[in-house]
Amino acid sequence: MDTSTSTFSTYETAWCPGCGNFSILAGLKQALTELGLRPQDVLMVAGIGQAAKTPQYISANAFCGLHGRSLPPAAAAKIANEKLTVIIDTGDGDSYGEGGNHFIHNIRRNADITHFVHDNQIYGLTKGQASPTTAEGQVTPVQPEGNPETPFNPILTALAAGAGFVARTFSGNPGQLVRIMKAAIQYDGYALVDIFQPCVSFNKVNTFAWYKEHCYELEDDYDPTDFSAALSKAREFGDRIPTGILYNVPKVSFNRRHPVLKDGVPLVEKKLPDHLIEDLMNDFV
Amino acid sequence: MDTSTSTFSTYETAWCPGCGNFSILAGLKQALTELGLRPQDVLMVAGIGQAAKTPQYISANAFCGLHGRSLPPAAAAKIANEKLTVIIDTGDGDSYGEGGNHFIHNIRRNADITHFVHDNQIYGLTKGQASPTTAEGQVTPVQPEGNPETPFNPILTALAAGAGFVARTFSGNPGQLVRIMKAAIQYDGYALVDIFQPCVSFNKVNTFAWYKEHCYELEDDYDPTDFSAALSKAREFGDRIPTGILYNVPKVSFNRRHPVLKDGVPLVEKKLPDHLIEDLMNDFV
Amino acid sequence: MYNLLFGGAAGQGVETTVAVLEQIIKRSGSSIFTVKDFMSRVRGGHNFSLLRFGNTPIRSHTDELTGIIALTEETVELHRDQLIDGGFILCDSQLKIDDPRAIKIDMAVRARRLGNPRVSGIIAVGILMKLFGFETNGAEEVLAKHIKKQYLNINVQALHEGFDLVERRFDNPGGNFAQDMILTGSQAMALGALAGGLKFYSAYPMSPSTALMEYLAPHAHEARIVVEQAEDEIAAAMMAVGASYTGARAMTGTSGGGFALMVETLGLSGMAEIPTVFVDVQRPGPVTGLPTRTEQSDLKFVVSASQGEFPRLVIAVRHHADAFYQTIRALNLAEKYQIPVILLSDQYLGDASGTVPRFDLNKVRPLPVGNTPADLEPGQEYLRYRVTESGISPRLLPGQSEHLVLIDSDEHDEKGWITESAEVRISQVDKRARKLKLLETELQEPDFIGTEDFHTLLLGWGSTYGPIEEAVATLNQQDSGGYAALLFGDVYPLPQRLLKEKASQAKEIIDVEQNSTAQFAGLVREYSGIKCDREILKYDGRQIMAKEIVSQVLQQA
Amino acid sequence: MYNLLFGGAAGQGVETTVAVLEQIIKRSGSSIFTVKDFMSRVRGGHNFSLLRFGNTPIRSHTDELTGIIALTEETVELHRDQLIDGGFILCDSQLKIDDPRAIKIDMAVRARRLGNPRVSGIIAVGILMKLFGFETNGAEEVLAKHIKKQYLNINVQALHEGFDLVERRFDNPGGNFAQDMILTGSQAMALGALAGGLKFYSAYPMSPSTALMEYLAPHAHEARIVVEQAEDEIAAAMMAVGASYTGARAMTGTSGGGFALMVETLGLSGMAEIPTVFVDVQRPGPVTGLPTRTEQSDLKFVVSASQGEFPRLVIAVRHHADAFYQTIRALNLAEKYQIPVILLSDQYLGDASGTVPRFDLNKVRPLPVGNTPADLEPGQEYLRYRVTESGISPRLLPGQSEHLVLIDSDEHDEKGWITESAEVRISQVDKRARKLKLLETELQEPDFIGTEDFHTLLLGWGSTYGPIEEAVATLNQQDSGGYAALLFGDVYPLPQRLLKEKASQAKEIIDVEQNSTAQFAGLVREYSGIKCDREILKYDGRQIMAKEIVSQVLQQA
Ligand SMILES: Cc1ncc(C[n+]2csc(CCOP(=O)(O)OP(=O)(O)O)c2C)c(N)n1
Ligand SMILES: Cc1ncc(C[n+]2csc(CCOP(=O)(O)OP(=O)(O)O)c2C)c(N)n1
Ligand code: SF4
Ligand code: SF4
Ligand SMILES: [Mg+2]
Ligand SMILES: [Mg+2]
Repeated sequence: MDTSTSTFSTYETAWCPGCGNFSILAGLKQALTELGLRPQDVLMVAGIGQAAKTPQYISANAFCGLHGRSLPPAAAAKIANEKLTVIIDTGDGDSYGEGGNHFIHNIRRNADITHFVHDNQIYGLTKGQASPTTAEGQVTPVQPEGNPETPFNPILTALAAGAGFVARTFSGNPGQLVRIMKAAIQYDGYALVDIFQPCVSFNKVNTFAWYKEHCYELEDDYDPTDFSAALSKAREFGDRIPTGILYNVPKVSFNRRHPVLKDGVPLVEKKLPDHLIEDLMNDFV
Repeated sequence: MDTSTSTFSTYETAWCPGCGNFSILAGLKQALTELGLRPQDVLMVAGIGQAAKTPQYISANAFCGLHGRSLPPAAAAKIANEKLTVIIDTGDGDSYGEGGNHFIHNIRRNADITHFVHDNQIYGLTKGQASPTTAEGQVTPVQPEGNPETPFNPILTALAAGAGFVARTFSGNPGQLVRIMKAAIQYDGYALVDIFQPCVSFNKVNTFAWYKEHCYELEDDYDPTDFSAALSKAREFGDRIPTGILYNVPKVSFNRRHPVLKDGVPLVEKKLPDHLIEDLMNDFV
Repeated sequence: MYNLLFGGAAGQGVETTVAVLEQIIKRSGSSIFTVKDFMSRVRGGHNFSLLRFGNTPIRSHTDELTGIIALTEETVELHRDQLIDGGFILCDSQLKIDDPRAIKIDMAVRARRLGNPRVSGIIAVGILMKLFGFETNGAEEVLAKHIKKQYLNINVQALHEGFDLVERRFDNPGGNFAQDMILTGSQAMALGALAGGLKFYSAYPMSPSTALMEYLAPHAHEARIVVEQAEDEIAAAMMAVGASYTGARAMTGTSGGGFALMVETLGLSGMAEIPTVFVDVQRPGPVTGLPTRTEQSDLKFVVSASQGEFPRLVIAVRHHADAFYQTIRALNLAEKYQIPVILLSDQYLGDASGTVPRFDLNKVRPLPVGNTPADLEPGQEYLRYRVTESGISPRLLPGQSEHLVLIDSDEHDEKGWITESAEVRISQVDKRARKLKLLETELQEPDFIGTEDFHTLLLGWGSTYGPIEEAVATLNQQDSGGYAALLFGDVYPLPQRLLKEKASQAKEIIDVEQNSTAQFAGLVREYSGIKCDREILKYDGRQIMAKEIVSQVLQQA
Repeated sequence: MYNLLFGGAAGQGVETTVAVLEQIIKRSGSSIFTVKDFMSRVRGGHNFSLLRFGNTPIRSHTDELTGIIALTEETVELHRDQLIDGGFILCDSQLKIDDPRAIKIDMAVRARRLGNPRVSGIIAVGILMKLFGFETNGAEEVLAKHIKKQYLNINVQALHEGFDLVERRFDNPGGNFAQDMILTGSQAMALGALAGGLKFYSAYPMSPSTALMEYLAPHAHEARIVVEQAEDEIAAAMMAVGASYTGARAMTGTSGGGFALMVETLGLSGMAEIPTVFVDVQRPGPVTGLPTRTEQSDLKFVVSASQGEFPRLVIAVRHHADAFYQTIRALNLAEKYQIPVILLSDQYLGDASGTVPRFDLNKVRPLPVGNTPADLEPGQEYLRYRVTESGISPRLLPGQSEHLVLIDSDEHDEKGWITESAEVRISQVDKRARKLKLLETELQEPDFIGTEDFHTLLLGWGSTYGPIEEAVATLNQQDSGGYAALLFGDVYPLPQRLLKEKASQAKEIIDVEQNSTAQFAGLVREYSGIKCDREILKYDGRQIMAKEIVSQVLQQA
C-alpha cells in the first residue's frame, strides 16, 4: 500500500509518537488513493489543533483556517468549485466546541463535504483541557475536580440536525476506517465521521486499549437507512460503543438543489450574462 | 387576572397589533404572579429581536444583551446569584441561529435557567428573512426562490444535547402556555420551551390559524420521562405537531454539582478566605 | 429646491407613496434625494421620509420643509415648526389638525369610495403633482411599476382624483434628470458588486446592511451568482473567504455588530492573502445602539481590527455613484493585492435614494480572478507565498491545475507550510508589508471642492460628502468665499499629498464627522501630523445637514 | 550574572529540571529569570529554556551563554556559538558532540543504574549546583515540592550523585533573594485577580493565556470562586459580563484570536456599563501566527476594538510585580468607572518566571462591588443610567434590593429603557464620555528610568520594560551617559504629562516595540503630536534583548 499512497505524501509530522492521528492520516491517504483521486482534485480543510495539522501532512490543496471555523469555508469551496473533493480533517474541540454552530447549520446546508473529526475527547494542542466529548468527571489541568459536564453526543446531534450520513470509527481499526472514509467521501452531501483517536499525551482515560475494549462493529444486518435504529445506536455510549455507518440515506445536496448550481457547471466557470448590468440599470430609470 | 399580574406591568410595547408576542408576555406575567415571585426576584435576559424586547415590557430586572448571546450571561447570572429566577425570552433566530453554539452547550452546562423561545419561524425585527425554523421552500425577501434548507428541529436537538426539560407550546393556547411556563421555571436546570408565535407581518405561512390547525396537546397518558417517546414526538412536525411537556426528568443542575456553589450560598455572598493570598504567595517562595 | 416630509406610523404605507412620487418627479426631469428616519419597529411609532427635489444634483437633505404630508397628528405636532413661509400641510380631513396652512382632504373617504382604502396615498400623490405643476402623462407607467396589475386601474383613478382636487401652487422645478436612475446607496453598491464580477455573497441579516442582500438575492439567478444567508456573521465571512480562495470573487456585508464577529476572519484574509471585500454599513453604536439610524463611528475599529499586522484598504463611500464605482474598485484592489478591503457605508447613504446618471461600465473594469499557470515563470516551483519585490505572490486557484494551493493562518513559508523560523517569519511579514507600500502609490486623493483661495478647510469622509458639499457652496455664497473641503474616500492608508498641500494653505482646518470622538481627525494627526483646529461632530443618529455645518463653521469657537 | 540554556525536544522533561534548579538557586539567595522558547507541538522539535541568575534583580534574558545543557545534538549545533569564553556544554556521553568545552557525563546510564531513567535531569541539576558553588542543604526540600513522594529518595540520590561528579568552576553569585517568590507573569496576574476580589473567571483555552486558567482553576475551590471553561470566547466574555452585572467581580482571558471574538462583548461592557476585565496575552499574529511565541501587536486593535464609541482603559503590564498590582488596579478601575478594562500581557512576560518580592496587599485594596441602596440620594427614583456630573451612575445589583436593574445594548434612557430620542442619545453618549475624562485625571504616568540629563529618550510599553531597562543601564555605562526611557503601563488613554516634558528635552526619541508597524509610536503621535525619530522593531516572535537595543541605538540611522 505504501507506494500507491505515496502520491499523497509530504514531510514528517509534528505529532507525538503513538498518536492516533498517524493511523487516520494513513487511512486517509489510502482512501484517496483507492478512490483514484489526484492531489489536485482534493481540497483539505481544517481549523486549528493537532488533528487540524493533517492537511499539512498530505499532498493536496489545503485551507488551514481558524479554530472552529472549518465548515463554512469548506462548504463555500464546494459551492464555488464542485469539481473539488472537499474533506475536513479537524479536532473534536474544533468541530463541536468552538465550531458548534457551524456543525449544526452545515448539516442543514448539506453541501457535499466530508467531515472527519479526530475525536480524542480532549483539547490536544492546548495541552489537555476538557473538550465537549471529554468524559464526565475526567480530571484535567483546568477541571481539577473533574469535568462537570455531560459529554456532547455528536452522533445523536448530527442525526437530530438532519445529517444524511453519520458514522463512527476508530483509528485503531484501519480496515473499517478506510472503508467508512471512502463511503463518506463518495456520499453526495454532508457526511460526518467521528473517529476515535487516542491522544497519548493528554487523555489517559480514553486510551487505545480503552477504545479497543469498548468499540464494536455494527452487526451485518444493521440497516443504516433506519432513522430510529440510528437514534438508538447513537445513544449507546457505555460499556459498548457501536462503530460503523450508523445512518446513510440520500439527501439532495446544496449544489444539486441550488437554482444556479444545479446545472453542474461550477460557479467559478459561470459568467455574468452580457448586458445584465445594463438591464438592471434600466430597472432604476 | 389583570390586577394580579399588574405587578409586572410596564409601558406600551412596540410590537405589531396581532403579534403572538402579546399573549406570551401576558402568559409570562401570569405565570410569574401565580408563582408568587416579586419583580426584584426575577431577571429577564434576552438577545436582540422582536421577542427579545420582552424584558422591556415587564417589570423585572433586565439584561438585554447581544443578538444570539442570551444564554451565557443568563447562566452566569444564575451562577453568580442563585436567588434570582433567571428567565430568557428571545427569538428563534437569536436562540438557534446566531446563538446555536450556546444553545447546545448551555444544555450541557445545565444552569437553572428557563429559556422561552418565541418561535415565529422567521427573523421578525430584520423584516422577514428565513430563520433556522422557517419551512423549507418558504419565500422571503432574501430567499426569493424559497428557503432551501431543512428546518432546524429545536426539540430533537435539545433532547440530543441532553436537556432535562423540553416543551413546546403555542401563544394561542394560554392555558397550556402558562402551565408549561410555570413548570419550566420551577424545573431545577436548563428548561427549553419552544413557543409558536405568529408573526403577522412577515410569516404568512405559519399563521395563527395554521398553528391552531396543526397543534395538538400531548395525550394525558404521555410519559414525559420516556426519552424514546420524546424522541419520536419530537420528530412529529407535519400535519400534526404535538405540544406539551415532551420531556421532563431531573438532572443535577450546575450550581448543585459545582464544588464551590453546592452549599447553596450565592457566589456574590461568598468571601475570599482570610490569609489565602498570603498562603498562595508562600507556595511560590 | 423643494422639500417634502411624509410622516406616519410604521406600516402605514408611506414608502410606496414616496417611491411613486420620486419616479414621477424624476420622469418629468427633476432630481430627487430622499432619506428615511425610521424607528426600530415594524408597526407604529413615528417615522418619516424627506423628499427633496429640484433641478440641480442633490446629495443631502434638509429639515426646512415646503410641505408636510401627515398621516398622523403627531407628524404635524413634531414638524410644523420646520415649515418655510408659504409651506403647507397636506392631511386627511379626519385628522384633528388646527393649522391655517393645512390642506385637508377627505382622502380616506374618497379612497373607500373608489373601492380600496389603501389608495389614499396615491390620492395624495395626485394632489402633490398638481401643487407642484407636474403633468399626469407618464404617471400610469410609474404606477404600473409599483402596483400589482389588478389594483392598477383604481390607483390611476385615485391619482387623477387627487390631481383634480387642488390648484397649482409652486413652479415646477424642471431639470434634465429624466434619464437618470433612482436608487439607494446600497443598491448602487450591490450593482457595483455585480459589475465587479461578484460570484459569491454571504451575509447574516443586520440593519442597515440587509439592503445589499435584498437587492442581490432576487437577482442572483439571472446574474449566475450565489447569495447565501449564513448561520452567523462568522460563517458569512468565512464562507466568503473560502469561496474566494477557490476562485469565486466574494464579498460579505454587515453592520458594526456583525463586523465585530468577522474580525478574526478579516485577519485570515490578510494573513492567508485571500482577496475579500467586507462591507460595513455603519449605524450608531456601541453594540446595538440605534439600529435604524446613522453614524460614522466604526472608522478606527475597522482600520485596526484583528490581532497582529497585515495590509488592508479601507474605502468610505461618499455618494451614490461613488458607491458603485468604489465597490468595483474594492473588488479589484482586493484581487490585485490579495488583501481584505473594507467598504464603509452607513445607514444614511445606504438607504437614501437619489437620482444618479447611468453608470459607465467602461470606467472600472473587473480584473480576472487569480493567476493561471501561464503567469508563472517557466520551470519554477509553484510557491503560493513566493517572496517577491512587490510583495504580491502568484495566486493560483485550487483544482485548476496540477499545482497545489496551500493557505495557512499560522505563519508559513513560501510554499504555505507552517513555520517557526525567525527568518521566514520576517521575510513573510515584510513581503505582506510591501503590498501596502505599493498600494499607497495608487491611493485616490480626496475630492477637493470649494474655492482655490480658501482660508478655511473642511475635512470630511464618506457620506458627509453631500452635506459638506452643500455647506461649502452656501458658505462661499453667504460669507463672500474662502471655503474649501477635502472629501476622503480612501481613508486607510491615508492619502496625504493633497491633504498636506491644502492644509498648509488653510488658516483653519475644521473636521466634520458623524461621531463623537473625531476619529478621522485622529487618523489624520497620526499619519500626517496635521492637527485640526476644530471639530463639528454629530452623534444623535441623525445625519448632519448643510445648514448645521454652516452655522457651526460661522459660530467662532 | 550567569546564563544557562537547557535545550531538547518537547516532552523530554526540560521544564522540571529548570524548575528545580530555579528554586535551588533562589533559596541560596540569588535572583533568577527564566524564559521559554517553545515550538507549537507537544513532542519533538527543538525547545529551550534560558535560565539567568545573579545577585541583582533580573527582568530580561540574553542569548550569551555561560553554559548549554543539551538533551539533543541539535541543541549544541544551534547554540554553541552563543557560548561566552569559559562557557561549557553539559551533555550525556551518548550524544555525539565534538566540542572541547563539552562536559560529557553518562547521566542516562547512571539514572538507569539508580533505578529510574527519568532522574537524569536531576543528576544534571546536581552537576550544575556544584559547578556554580551551590550547597546541597535545602535541595531536598525543593525536590519534595516538585516530585511525588515515592520518587523523592531516588531523586535526592541522583542530585548528590551529580554533585559529586564535577568540580566547582564559577563563583556562586550570592544575593539576598532567598525570601522572594518565583512565579511567572501569568501567575502574578492570576494572583492579582484573586487579591482584587475576582469571583468569576471564564475562558476558552488559548495559548499563551491558558496559564491564567491553569493557575486559577486548581485554586478556585479554596478561593471560593468559579472558574468556567466556556464553549467559545464569545461565551467566555458574555459570561463574565453576565456575572459582573449580577455582582460577581469578573474577568476573562484569552489571546488575540480569542479577543477578536470578544469584540462585540467588549462593546456591551462599555455600553451597558458593566465592569469587566479582558486580558489579552499577546502572541504573534495575524490570526494563528506563531502560537507559542511573543509579540506586542494587538495594541491598536484593543484600543479601538468594537463598533461605536465608549470609554475603556488599556493597561500593558510590564513586569511580574506590575502584573500583580495592575490586575488589582484594573479590576478596581473597571468597577469604579463601570467600563471594560483591557490588560495587555504577552507570551514573554506571561511565561517568564522570575524572582519577585512578596506582594504588598496593602498597596492596592479591592473596591466593593457595585453600590447599595444606601448610596442613593434618599427619595430619588433609582436610575441605572442617571446622568451625573462625573458620568458615573449608581450601580445597584439585581435581586439585592427592591430596585430593578435594567441594562441594555440599545441606546437607553436613564432608567435603562430603549430610546430613539436624539436628546437622550446625546446625553448618554456625553455621560459615558465624561467617565473617560475623569479617568484621565488618574492615569499612571510611565516609569522614567535613566539619567536626568539625557539626550536620547527611548519609549517602550509592556513587557519590553526589562530589556529596555537593561539597555539603558548598559548604554549609560558604555556610552558615557545620556540615555533615558519612558516605560508605559497605561497606554490608553495615553498619559502625556511626563511624555511631553521629557520629549521636549530629548535630542532623539527612539520607539522600541515588539511589532512591525510601531503601533505605540502611532498612538503617541495621534494623542500628543510627538513624532519618534527612529524605531527599533522586532517581530520574529522572539523577545528583543537589551544588547540588540543597545547596538541598534548606537548604530546611527
Ligand atoms: C479563536 C481561537 N481560540 C482558541 C484557540 C486555541 N486552540 C488551538 S487548538 C485548540 C483546541 C484543540 O482541540 P481539538 O480541536 O480537539 O484538536 P486536537 O488538538 O485535540 O487535535 C484550541 C482551543 C485558537 N487557536 N483560536
Ligand atoms: C451580531 C448581530 N447580528 C445581527 C443582528 C441583527 N438582528 C437583530 S434581530 C435579528 C433577528 C431576529 O430574529 P429572531 O431572533 O427570530 O427574533 P424575532 O424578531 O423574530 O422575534 C437580527 C438578525 C444584530 N443585532 N446583531
Ligand atoms: S498531544 Fe495528543 S493529539 Fe496531539 S499529537 Fe500528541 S498524542 Fe496526538
Ligand atoms: S414583525 Fe412579527 S414578530 Fe415582530 S412585532 Fe410584528 S408581528 Fe410580532
Ligand atoms: Mg481533540
Ligand atoms: Mg423570530
